[in-house]
Amino acid sequence: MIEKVLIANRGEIALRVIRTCKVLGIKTVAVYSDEDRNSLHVKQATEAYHIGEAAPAKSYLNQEKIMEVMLSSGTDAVHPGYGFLSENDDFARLCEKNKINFIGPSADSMDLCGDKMKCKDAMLKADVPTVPGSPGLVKDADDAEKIANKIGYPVMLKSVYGGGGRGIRIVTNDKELHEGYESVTGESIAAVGKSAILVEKFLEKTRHIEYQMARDTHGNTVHIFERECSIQRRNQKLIEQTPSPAVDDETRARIGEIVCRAADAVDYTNLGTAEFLRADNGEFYFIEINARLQVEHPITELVSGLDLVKLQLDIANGEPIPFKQSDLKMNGYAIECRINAEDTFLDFAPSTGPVPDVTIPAGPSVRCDTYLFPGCSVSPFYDSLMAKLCTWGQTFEESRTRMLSALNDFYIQGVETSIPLYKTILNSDEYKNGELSTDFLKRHDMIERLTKDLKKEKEEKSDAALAAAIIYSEYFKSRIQTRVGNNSNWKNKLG
Amino acid sequence: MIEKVLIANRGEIALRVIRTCKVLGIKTVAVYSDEDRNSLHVKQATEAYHIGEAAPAKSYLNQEKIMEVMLSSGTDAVHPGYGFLSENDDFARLCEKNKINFIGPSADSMDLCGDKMKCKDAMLKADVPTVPGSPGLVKDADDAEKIANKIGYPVMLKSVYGGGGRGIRIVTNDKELHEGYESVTGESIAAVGKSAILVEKFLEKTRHIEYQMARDTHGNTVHIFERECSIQRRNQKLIEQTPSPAVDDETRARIGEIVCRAADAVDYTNLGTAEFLRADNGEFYFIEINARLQVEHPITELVSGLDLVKLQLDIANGEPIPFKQSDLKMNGYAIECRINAEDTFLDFAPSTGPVPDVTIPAGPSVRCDTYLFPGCSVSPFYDSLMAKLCTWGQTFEESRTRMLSALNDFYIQGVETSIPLYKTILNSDEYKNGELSTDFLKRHDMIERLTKDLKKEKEEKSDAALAAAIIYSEYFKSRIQTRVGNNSNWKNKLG
Amino acid sequence: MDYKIPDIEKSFEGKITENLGNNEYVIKINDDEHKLKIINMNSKGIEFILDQNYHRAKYLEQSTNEMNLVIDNVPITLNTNAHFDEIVYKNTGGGGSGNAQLSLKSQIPGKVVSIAVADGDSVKKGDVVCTLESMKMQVAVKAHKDGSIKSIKIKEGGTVAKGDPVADIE
Amino acid sequence: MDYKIPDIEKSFEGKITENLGNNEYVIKINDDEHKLKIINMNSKGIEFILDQNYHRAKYLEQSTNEMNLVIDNVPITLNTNAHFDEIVYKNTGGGGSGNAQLSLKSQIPGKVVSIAVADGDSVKKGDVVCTLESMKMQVAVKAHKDGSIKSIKIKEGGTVAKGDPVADIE
Repeated sequence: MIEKVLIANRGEIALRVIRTCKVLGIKTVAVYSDEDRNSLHVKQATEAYHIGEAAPAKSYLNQEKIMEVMLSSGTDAVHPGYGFLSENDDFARLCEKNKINFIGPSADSMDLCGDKMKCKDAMLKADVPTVPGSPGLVKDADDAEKIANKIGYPVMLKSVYGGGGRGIRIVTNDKELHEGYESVTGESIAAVGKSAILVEKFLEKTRHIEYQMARDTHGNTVHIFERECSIQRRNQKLIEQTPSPAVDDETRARIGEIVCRAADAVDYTNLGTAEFLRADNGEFYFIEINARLQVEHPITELVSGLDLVKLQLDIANGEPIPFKQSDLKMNGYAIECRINAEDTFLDFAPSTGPVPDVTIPAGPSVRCDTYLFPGCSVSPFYDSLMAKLCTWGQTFEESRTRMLSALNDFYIQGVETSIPLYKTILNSDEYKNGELSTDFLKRHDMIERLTKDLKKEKEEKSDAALAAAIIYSEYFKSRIQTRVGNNSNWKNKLG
Repeated sequence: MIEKVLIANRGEIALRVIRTCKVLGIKTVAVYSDEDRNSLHVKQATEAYHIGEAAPAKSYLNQEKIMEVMLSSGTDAVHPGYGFLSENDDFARLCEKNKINFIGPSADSMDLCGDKMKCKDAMLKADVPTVPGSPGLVKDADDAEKIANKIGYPVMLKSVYGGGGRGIRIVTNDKELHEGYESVTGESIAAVGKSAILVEKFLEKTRHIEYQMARDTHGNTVHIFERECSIQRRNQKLIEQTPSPAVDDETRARIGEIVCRAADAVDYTNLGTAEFLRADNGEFYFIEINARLQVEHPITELVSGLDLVKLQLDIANGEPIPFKQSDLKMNGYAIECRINAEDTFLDFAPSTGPVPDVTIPAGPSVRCDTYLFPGCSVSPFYDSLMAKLCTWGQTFEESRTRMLSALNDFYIQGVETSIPLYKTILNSDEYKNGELSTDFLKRHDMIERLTKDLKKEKEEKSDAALAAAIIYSEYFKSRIQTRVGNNSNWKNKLG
Repeated sequence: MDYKIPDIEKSFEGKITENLGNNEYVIKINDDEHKLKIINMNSKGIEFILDQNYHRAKYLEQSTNEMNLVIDNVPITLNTNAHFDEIVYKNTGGGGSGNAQLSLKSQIPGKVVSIAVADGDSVKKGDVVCTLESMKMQVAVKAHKDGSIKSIKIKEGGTVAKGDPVADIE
Repeated sequence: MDYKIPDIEKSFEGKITENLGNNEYVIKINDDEHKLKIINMNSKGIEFILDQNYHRAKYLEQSTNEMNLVIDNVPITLNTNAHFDEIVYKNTGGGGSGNAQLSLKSQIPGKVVSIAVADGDSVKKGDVVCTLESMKMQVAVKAHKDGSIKSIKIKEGGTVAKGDPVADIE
């Protein structure tokens, strides 16, 4: 039985894990970098150990140092959170070697999930649909053409050495394919000195839909419904919701079965997420397994009633999953907004610095996982996720209006946030009607709409702002005449 | 359709109503006394009007003033909350006269619920079991003896002019009855100059179990499960939970049907609560209908997924209840702790004053309805309920451990609170095992156990307290030697 | 006093016209009178009821001709007094020749990953001048106008704060 | 230093035995040594890690022989033999019989938060003359003797160094 867990992470996810451990009476060990000395996870854990400098490589990615803390503190398990070491099979292997219970899949399974080619292979064997394309690298342009004609245009030519949109060309016929092949090859060789090309069907207006799944060491597998995460910027999720408006009961069950097969195919243990692209025609294509607890897990908790961190601990303890697929009932609707420190108008550039004041929304069916507190700061060394604001509702409309109300209540001083953008999105008819796609922001001109909304908001507040400004000026005038400068005295003077 | 609601209340319940209205896009009007100028409900409502002095009679009970605000502000409905005017049929009638939609039952139904004798009559006709006893006043001691023998000893002799334990005698045989009759009559005459005596069966080790019910203007009635509120002090509820450990599915449905009959019997509309005593032998006896939203409604919301304030608004709008009895499923377990400003060791005497600092618990499945904020104060003019801390769990144990964790996180500076007592109760085996009764505190020596727990807690913290004290002393010493006076510099000097 | 809210291109005239006592005032904004009641106030902010509506304002940095405040969580900048021309002028260029600011300033804090230009290079508006790393992301800082690089103010591996000059472009 | 926690009828002896630098100390409580690391501190409270366990203490009212604090939300009263206030008081010229000194001098550096007296006010020994802020803590400077304020040497918002005169008292 796990009695003491080290959390090899920081921020809201460290706090999330600590919270469940507290409720279960399990001791927690926090680790922290120089930058995080004053962070909440240090304060809420049972014990806290300093592990190095701010840069992740010197602290949260420092496997040896973290292992040292685990061994010296008598820790029997490690929760990796997400990011950092969470999908590092070397670390999982190091834990296995040192008899530390790694709360996640085995190193081998993690390795398999992380290798896209091997994973795709395993999925094909397990009859899990993946995006149609070349089974591996194509030999030459003619080979590519053959495949393109088999799967149908448009197709994507992808250099395996590309990334972030580089080394990718979308082509719609044989002629374009041959031209594109040349240029992708050229780009790739220019950039990294070699070329290796894949062909994949190009899907338009896709939705990102993923399934939470769990598999225990006894081979029991369940899925815990889908999450739709189509609202993204630069391939990063912004808003997630469950259920997906594009998934009905039949689809949920049908894809859910595929998810369980996928988990079995890689001998997965613990909680993971199977990600799919859903084409506009309703087809689902497996993309990858995220071999960890996902950022957006709270919305699954809200509709399932499960504590997913507790489920992770149970599975890590070797217990069978304490329910069957048929026991799970989806209850209501949940939405998550990732509250990022970023400037929407500067192409989502990070915004960092001290946060002197913060108001965290609360209330019935509102959940906010965050590391923020008044006087904290947002570090440039780590990612921009400051808070995960989640709301639940008996209907989608209820969860949506609750989210809007909570977003209005959320105040973070000192950094730019994605909150205004989310208000614009949640108020849009397209969002209300569930017309989601991964290019939602661009497709529906959300940034332009945001600009208008902000202007309108300012207009609405202008009288109040002016009133505040007038009083401020008077205050300063009166202060000069006032001897004792405290608030009530001033008011008496002004009154 | 209701578009603007005045909330004729203050504190957490005013905030609760405002929150739902916000989510639904309904405008809210707050009223406030001198004492509440700085209170949160003033800040969160769409509009706020000052209605008078701190004393309730001069403000929150001032029907004329509140009506004046409603008429001048264009309010179309009033939510009375609980307490104050919520069960005042004169006020309900005044609203009816002025065509203000009173969110609650009709004045006539409220009147009937409030008159214990008439209500009991109506219940007997509707075959709702009430505590066995005389149908009305007894003529004399012999009449009382006849009834006592019919319903069986022990019985209670109750002066209708008594209250709070006065004018009550428990007797176990005919001889005691005759003696008791004399003394109760004497006491009553001595106190109020007249005597009128009822006989009622005396029930030992009773539980207080109540049912949330709702009835619309079309005559549809549902119950929304029970709440057990047995943990009380001086007949006031401290901790509530749902489901009750003493209610199984069969009982829930059986008593639920009785509850619907009771609501029909008094032509009830809107939300109300039917209160029962449950005898140790499992029998349920109706006591009364609380004709308002109850303090403890959040735990019903947590297990039903309903927004009860929204349901109140729907019913007030004349809409039929949007679900059937069979649609309601009880999901999980919920507990509420009423966080009162009171000194457990001074017989729960109120504790008031400024609250310079407060930390409100939050997190998955934790809900805290409160008017507290750092810098607020607890007024001696109003009741001692500062916050309602609720937790939900898939199992009772999960809700209980979450509550303990949340209680540990709750910090309120400046006033005494019931938090430590709740920790002792929730940690007790009796509570864990569901051995509840209205005399729980006394029966299980909870105050004595609390004393021990507090001592233990102090012992555990003594090293840390001492360390803090030592540093504090050093801080003062070093100050004298240090020239530049900011914190980090000091630390460097001390370092 | 005259005010302007730049983003909404609107001018306001506002003043206290009457002191009703008990922290209540009548203020006039353009042609409309409003009743204002102060609930709390200190140098950092004010809570007040304006025509029965509660508002909370936080005062952020102030200068002689600009006020920054957050009202009901909405940040608002007010230009005050008769210095509008100067402000507009500063915001679009600063010193010198009307339409172009000399210094390219970083809008974000970060570590300098790479510098894409050298002294004397000619650049066009939108060309990448350097790349910063912040929160694991690489962000390009782009030239704000056509011109040639006169002086580079940063070096690779160094850090810049928000608002720091990156290079002068002439 | 000796301490007693009344409710648990236990005596403690505690002191700092070693300064490890970097805000880390070794303290000894009765016979046990503990490692202590300060995370944050000001006059209202301290956050620290004691033997790898985080604690947060808030300092409430203090008197010469009693400290009230809330540690991890648990209120604790400590009886002490420490006379910090007296130490400060002594160093400002109070305590002894040396009433001859004209100037009340500040024994600590700080920023003047408020001045409680005006020229000509009569004060008694121990009356608050001004409040200084130092290390985020507010500390009262008290009159070292009975008399009347002859001249105030400081102004609100200003700073004083150690040994600076605060006021002359005659």
